[in-house]
Amino acid sequence: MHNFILKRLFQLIPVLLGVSLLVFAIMSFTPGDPAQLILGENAPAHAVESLREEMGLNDPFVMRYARYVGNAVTGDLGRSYSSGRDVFNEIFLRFPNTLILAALGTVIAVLIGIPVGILSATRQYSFIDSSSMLMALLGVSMPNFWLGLMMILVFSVNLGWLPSGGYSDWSSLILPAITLGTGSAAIITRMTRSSMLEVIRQDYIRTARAKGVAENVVINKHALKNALIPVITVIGLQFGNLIGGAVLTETVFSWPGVGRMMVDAIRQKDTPMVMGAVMFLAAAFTLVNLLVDLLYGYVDPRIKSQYA
Amino acid sequence: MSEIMLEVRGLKKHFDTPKGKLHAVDGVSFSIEKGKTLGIVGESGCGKSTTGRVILRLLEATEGEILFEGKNIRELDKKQMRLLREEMQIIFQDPFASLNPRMTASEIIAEPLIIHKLVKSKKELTRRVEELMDLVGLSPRLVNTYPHELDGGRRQRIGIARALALNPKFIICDEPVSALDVSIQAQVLNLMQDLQDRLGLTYIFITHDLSVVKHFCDDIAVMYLGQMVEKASAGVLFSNPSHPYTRALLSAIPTTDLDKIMEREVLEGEISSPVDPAPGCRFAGRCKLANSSCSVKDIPLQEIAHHHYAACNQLTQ
Amino acid sequence: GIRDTVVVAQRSDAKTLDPHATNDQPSSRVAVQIYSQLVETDSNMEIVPGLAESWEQVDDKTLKLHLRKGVKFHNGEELKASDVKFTLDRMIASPTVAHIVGAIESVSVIDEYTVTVKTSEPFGPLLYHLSHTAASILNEKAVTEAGDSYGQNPIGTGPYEFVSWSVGDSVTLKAFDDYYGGKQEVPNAIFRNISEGTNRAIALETGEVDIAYDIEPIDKDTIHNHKQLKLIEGESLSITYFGFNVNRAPYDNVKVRQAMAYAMNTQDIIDAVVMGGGLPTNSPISSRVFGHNPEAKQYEQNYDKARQLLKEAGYENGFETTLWVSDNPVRIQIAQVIQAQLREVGIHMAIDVVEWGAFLDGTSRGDHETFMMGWVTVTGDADYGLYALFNSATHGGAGNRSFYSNDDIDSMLQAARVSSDMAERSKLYGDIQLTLQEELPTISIFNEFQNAGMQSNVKGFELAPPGHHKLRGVRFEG
Amino acid sequence: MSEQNKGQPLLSVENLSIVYEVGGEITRAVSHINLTLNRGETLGLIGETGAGKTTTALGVMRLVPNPPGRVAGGKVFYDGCDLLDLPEDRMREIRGNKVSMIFQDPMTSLNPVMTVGDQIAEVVLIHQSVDKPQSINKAKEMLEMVGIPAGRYSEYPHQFSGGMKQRVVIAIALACNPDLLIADEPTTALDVTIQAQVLDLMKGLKQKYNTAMIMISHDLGVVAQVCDKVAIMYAGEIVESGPIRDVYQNTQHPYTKGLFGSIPDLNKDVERLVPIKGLMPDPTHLPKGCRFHPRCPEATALCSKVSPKPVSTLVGGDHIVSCHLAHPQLECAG
Amino acid sequence: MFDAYEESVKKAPRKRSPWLEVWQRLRRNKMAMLGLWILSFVVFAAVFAGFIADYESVVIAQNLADRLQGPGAQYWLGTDEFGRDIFARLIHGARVSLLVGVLSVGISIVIGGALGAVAGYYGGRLDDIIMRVMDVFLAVPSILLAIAIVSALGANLTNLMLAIAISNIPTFARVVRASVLSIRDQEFIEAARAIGASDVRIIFRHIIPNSLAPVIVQGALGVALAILSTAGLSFIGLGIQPPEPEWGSMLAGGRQYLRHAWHVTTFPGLAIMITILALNLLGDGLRDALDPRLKH
Ligand SMILES: Nc1ncnc2c1ncn2[C@@H]1O[C@H](COP(=O)(O)OP(=O)(O)OP(=O)(O)O)[C@@H](O)[C@H]1O
Ligand SMILES: Nc1ncnc2c1ncn2[C@@H]1O[C@H](COP(=O)(O)OP(=O)(O)OP(=O)(O)O)[C@@H](O)[C@H]1O
Ligand SMILES: [Mg+2]
Ligand SMILES: [Mg+2]
Repeated sequence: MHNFILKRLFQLIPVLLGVSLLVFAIMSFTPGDPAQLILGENAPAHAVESLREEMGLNDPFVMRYARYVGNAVTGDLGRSYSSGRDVFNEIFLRFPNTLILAALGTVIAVLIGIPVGILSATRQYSFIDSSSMLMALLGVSMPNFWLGLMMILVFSVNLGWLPSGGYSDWSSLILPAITLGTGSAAIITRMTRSSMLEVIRQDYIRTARAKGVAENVVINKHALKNALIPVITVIGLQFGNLIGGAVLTETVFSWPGVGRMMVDAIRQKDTPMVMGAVMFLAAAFTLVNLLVDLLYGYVDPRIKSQYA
Repeated sequence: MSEIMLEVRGLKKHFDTPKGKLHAVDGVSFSIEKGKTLGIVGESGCGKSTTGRVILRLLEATEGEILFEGKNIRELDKKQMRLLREEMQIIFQDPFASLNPRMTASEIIAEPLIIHKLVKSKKELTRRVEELMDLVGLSPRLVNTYPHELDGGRRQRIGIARALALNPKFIICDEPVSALDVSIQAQVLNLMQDLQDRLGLTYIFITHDLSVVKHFCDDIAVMYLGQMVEKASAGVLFSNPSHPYTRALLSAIPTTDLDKIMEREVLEGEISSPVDPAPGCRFAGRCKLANSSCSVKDIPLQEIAHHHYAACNQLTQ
Repeated sequence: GIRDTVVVAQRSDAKTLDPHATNDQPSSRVAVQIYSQLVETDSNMEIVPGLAESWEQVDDKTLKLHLRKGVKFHNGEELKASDVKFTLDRMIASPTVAHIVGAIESVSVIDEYTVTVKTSEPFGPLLYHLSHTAASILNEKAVTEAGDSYGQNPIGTGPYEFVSWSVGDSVTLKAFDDYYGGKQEVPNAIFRNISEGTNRAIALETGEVDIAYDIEPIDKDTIHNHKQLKLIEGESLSITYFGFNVNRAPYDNVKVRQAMAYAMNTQDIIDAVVMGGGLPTNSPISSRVFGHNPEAKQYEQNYDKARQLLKEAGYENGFETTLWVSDNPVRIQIAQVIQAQLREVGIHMAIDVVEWGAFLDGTSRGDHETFMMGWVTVTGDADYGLYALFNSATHGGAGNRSFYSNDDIDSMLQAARVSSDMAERSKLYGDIQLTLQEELPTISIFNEFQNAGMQSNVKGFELAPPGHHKLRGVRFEG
Repeated sequence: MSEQNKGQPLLSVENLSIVYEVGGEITRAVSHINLTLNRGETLGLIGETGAGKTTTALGVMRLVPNPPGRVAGGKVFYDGCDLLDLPEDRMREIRGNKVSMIFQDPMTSLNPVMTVGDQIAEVVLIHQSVDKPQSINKAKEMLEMVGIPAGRYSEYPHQFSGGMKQRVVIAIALACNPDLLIADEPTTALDVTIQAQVLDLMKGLKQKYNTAMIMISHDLGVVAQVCDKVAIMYAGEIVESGPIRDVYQNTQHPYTKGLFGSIPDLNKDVERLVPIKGLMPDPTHLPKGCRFHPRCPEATALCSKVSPKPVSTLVGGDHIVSCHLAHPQLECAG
Repeated sequence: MFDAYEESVKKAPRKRSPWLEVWQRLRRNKMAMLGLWILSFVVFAAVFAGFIADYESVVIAQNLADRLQGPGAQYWLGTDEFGRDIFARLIHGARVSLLVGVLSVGISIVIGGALGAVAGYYGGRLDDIIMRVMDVFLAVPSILLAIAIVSALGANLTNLMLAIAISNIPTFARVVRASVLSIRDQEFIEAARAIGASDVRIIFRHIIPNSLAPVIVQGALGVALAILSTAGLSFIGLGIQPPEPEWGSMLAGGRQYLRHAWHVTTFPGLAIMITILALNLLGDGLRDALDPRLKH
């Protein structure tokens, strides 16, 4: 088990290196001069040039990349070009916000998706089934930011129940988390349903019924655990997507996470910031997937035995 | 005419698995005469299919020689091997899995002809496919059907026609009937018998069904955990099984003869793992006759009577 | 009861509160509450005293400033001439903002409360430059102590002192007890980051914020008509303009440029895109900027004239061209209206939305045919608005992205820059604008208004033309 | 209840019909079948793929998946009361307790995420008034009984071989000492040597507890090993049934004869097998008259029109055949 | 010499392609057909958009006097901020949106599919390398890729498509690889090798046709996601070149009018939702229709 975790963590290294190289190259070779962007369009050329020199932007690519990696290994992710802040600290401050949002979004998605999925599967072809499937489809089809704006209109403007944005207390989490979670809830619902339908057909479910096990126990004990295995993958992937895809939601709700910051940084060509954010996201994504794999082992003993 | 069609010497196939080296085939030797049928029987996982695949070089052997009409096919290169495929063919166990679901019956049968450029025109191709379908008893009406529209028996006939398309001399039949219902099974077995008579084919017939093997084969080889434990003609093997495993196997066959039922020797225990097996007789753990001498080193096949070979210490001492 | 906190929403979080480390608007809008400058501009863009009670021009290269006495920094230190020298020296050394005080050669401390600023050559707009938020006065001790983290621990002499920063979300300030202008009535101020315009309006309506900067044009009416809200609007120092690459045909022909100006209807643009939030303009600088010439030529839409000019230029059947616009939604909308207007005279203009970084890069290289941009004369002096944009020495990235060259203009710009005679300068700039409006290296589309929405109980808030509005004097009433 | 019903058979299936409806097409999986079984007796139910064997068993257990399946008629008397009429919770008390079933495929019949021991203990806990530790003890006992060391209680199914899984399934079925055990092809997936072990085990248990058993198979040999009576199914109908000796040695129905002709006999050497020609009919479009007539070498015109009634053969009262050839009088009339 | 066995089959199966059967099964699925109907309608509108409303005079011509008109008799779905008919723009926008969706997914299927097929078929080191590279691309936020491409190459239809396509490549590589892996070890592949088929033949004749089903399903969903992505990219300012009408940019561009002229975002939003709904319904239907277990 420990070996497995270590092995997986070890595999993170080439991926992170690959990601860093790719992102660094993107940031270096796409047009736009960070110095110019920092100084703004009103700045004189010599100011831009001296800033470039000071930022080391005139060095060759390989040298800059090597310098970056060299520093990064020692934990120094550099300073933001535009705000001069320590990148590690800045992301460390903001990343939890994104994580909280993604986690709560996932929790909401799971709390809605799994029960509704089970209900649909056990009442296949019923009214409940078709209406929840339709809702799920709508959930997937809805552009995220649109939903967010609509919810702000309803819950903040018209009803005045919840804040329209920012991060003050728990109540400001609700709307963005729901917005973020809706698409995932829909996907999890659909996955749970189809996985459950699959499992319900299995022989061991019939065996359980033949043993005289009550129907709700059959569903919640025998079927659910088996049905959860593919659902867990989806939850993991969704969580990953939510972390990476919170940009729009964060913008709509003025949420101080890394998503929006990253987009701004990309446009500012704030390479250290972008690198830092992407590395954090990539690592989080990979770790979540590792977690999912471990969870698998917990749910499915067949898989656990392979982790030895 | 006792010409040898195929001879296999010391054939080994080991797989690397996370748990260790899996000895799927572990030093098997035998030979088949032209026009004859060799049956290979044994329990699930004993390496029957792997033997067949290695002989056809669908898998590369780890060790050993495969002499097809005298030449070692393991030394052939890719191109020569492709040519040789016209001579040796295989029929698979699962008539559904072995046919491409997206190709029609005629496309499947025509494929080998196209690959080996055995026909010159489209017309000739059509004719040849029809011939083959007729040969295996498929109505020409079925040319455009897809495998899933057909029953197992017909699907297996397509598989047979595909194998026959290249006019092979030698066919490995890997459990060709075990997926079929009894009544269909008999139909297909009869067909294969007829084809052998008409075309002079040589078969290796792999199965775990002993009654089928007795009915169908001239010689029978019994495998256990990658090794051959006994080999004899069908008659001899069934009338005088020698290896303790063979004896147990034969007695375990459920018979419809109501009066014969009670005289059985049931084996205790189950097959052990083929992963990194210890030297010695692989059957020793389940064998009533076994003693410490059985687990010292691998026991080779020895001739215990004319053309009757067995690999057992207790028989030869 | 009475609110003890004023919450302000703007479109972005501050980056750093070290005024020498950045020059972006969101940061300056917070920094301006924390710091004071040597001189300030009032709402008419007149220079008024700040930390310097008075000043005198010693010679045409030397300015002497007398500091207010007893001014306290937020850390308790008293403002000294050494702080001023330290600040200006630090500013000159900062690549980010050095250009604002580029003219300064040296700063010397005369006594504890007197400094002199020497420029390398005569520099007329110096006072305006010193009123810039980037020229805020810092405390030497605080800066040295904080080191790299000064940007997150700013110390100024302004009406509000820094309390805390929730990165990406808000900056919290509190009224400074010892502010030289007297303690503020509202004890706390929070600057919140709400990037979507719609959401800023919503936050006003829901009462989550008291003041919201930059209300979207479409929301102006709602706020205006809302019982609890009010909207103030005023001219800014910013001009949105349509530029040509005058090196490229057909834009090397002034008739084509004039034809295009005649094809445009700027009032329509103002009405449609910013809902009246701007004024047609006859100059590349705002009427609030020192040196603006009201006499310069104002183009009115006249398709016939436009077609005529095109014909004279040999483009009777129009032509195809491409406009570069950055991904700013308002500019894209303006571009679309212009696109439709130009189509009337046979000019088929494609709009290339170019990502900002690439836009700056490409336009400084001259890859573009036409482009749209804005210019804010932050100092309020025409030098800042005209010199970089039209001087042949500043082609490309340095500001002159239309690659316009005119020796007369060059020499007039230089003369106006080095003169300290305001009347003379004004005259020179007036002439420059007359020429520019004839030559049209750029078509000034309009002078943007800036606005802010607020709760109607907010009193004492005024818009500062450079955009860095001050909360000083703001209070709640009723 | 069992006291007063001594004279009755333990299980009596009367006129049972089951259909599946998929996509508007109706499969008559089981049509009007009758079966009786006494305590301690073993019935072999033989038929080829799709004959309706599993469906019959599910019908008795009241586990026909619905939709698409549905019991279209008939009664299933167990110990004198009709199972098809019981409320669901009463039925649940019977399932796994009085009547147990072993499903076709041991590889998939066990829940992969529960330990084998828990799966046995669960059925004990449901049906017997015991606490958790007692049920665990009982489960361990059952494991030992089917020849698996009790120490493997907490292992998962994937850690077991096919034969061991099958034994676990048997242990589950027998944990509550059922009166009736339905075993659906319990050995088909196993190798001959393992099959022999499992059959021996079942035979031993049956003798020890006097359990009645229905053994479903398509293997005539396997049935011969353990059964007292057999019923041959073809396309949803029972074509021949009776004591095993009567059916095996005095075969009457052409289909049964065909089955015997299709399997190579170890004791006889035949040059060619004599297979039944043709295929199983399409279950959604069964032929009229006798369902076997298109494949029957002895079919007459009558066979394609009228479906035969089951009748006793001349040999013995329990040997019943559904074939016009066994009704010479009707042939004349037709 | 076929024997009596053959006579027992009465019906002779006609020549039917398996795709035809998929279609027949699909036709029985009401929801899938509803999806298909909606899609056909959208495609129809897109194809004949030019006949319904003229591009030059209606779709892009501005009419500032009529800006932000609500829905009514003259403008069925109202007008946008430039007084352009939203209905006409939606219909023309369908072209762009569908094109972006279909082409970007097409590109990612071809590239991702090829990579996935090679990785799955050959396995080993090649598989490792390809999939690690895919992991890298998967870990890089798609927004970054999109911004990079757009800033390097400019914001237009082609580049938008390219951006979406590139970020989808890993997904399709994974889907195809998984599918190839499940097919690679099937007996019919071995059978093909036994009759001497080359790798190329095996890949193109046997593996690809059989691994198409999950790709088609993923493709239908991919088109839906691509349309959503364009909306997302428009939201952060990376839409397509104006005045080209495109649903995503119409939706994102109109968001500031949400409270004053609801129709400006609502109709593009509905168009996107309905189309995506239809694609999802169709995708679900296809998944069922293509499921081999339902073959019989
Ligand atoms: N590709 C492979 N990789 C690893 N192990 C394999 C592979 N193919 C076969 N084996 C193992 O080799 C052994 C022999 O397998 P093989 O398929 O030859 O058995 P068999 O006698 O044909 O069994 P069956 O009757 O079940 O078909 C088994 O233990 C099997 O698990
Ligand atoms: N769930 C189901 N839905 C639809 N049809 C079914 C279902 N289960 C069985 N059938 C059909 O009912 C008929 C009888 O099936 P059943 O499973 O009882 O046969 P069987 O005799 O047990 O066959 P086997 O030997 O293959 O187990 C078959 O035609 C089958 O296709
Ligand atoms: Mg095999
Ligand atoms: Mg069955």
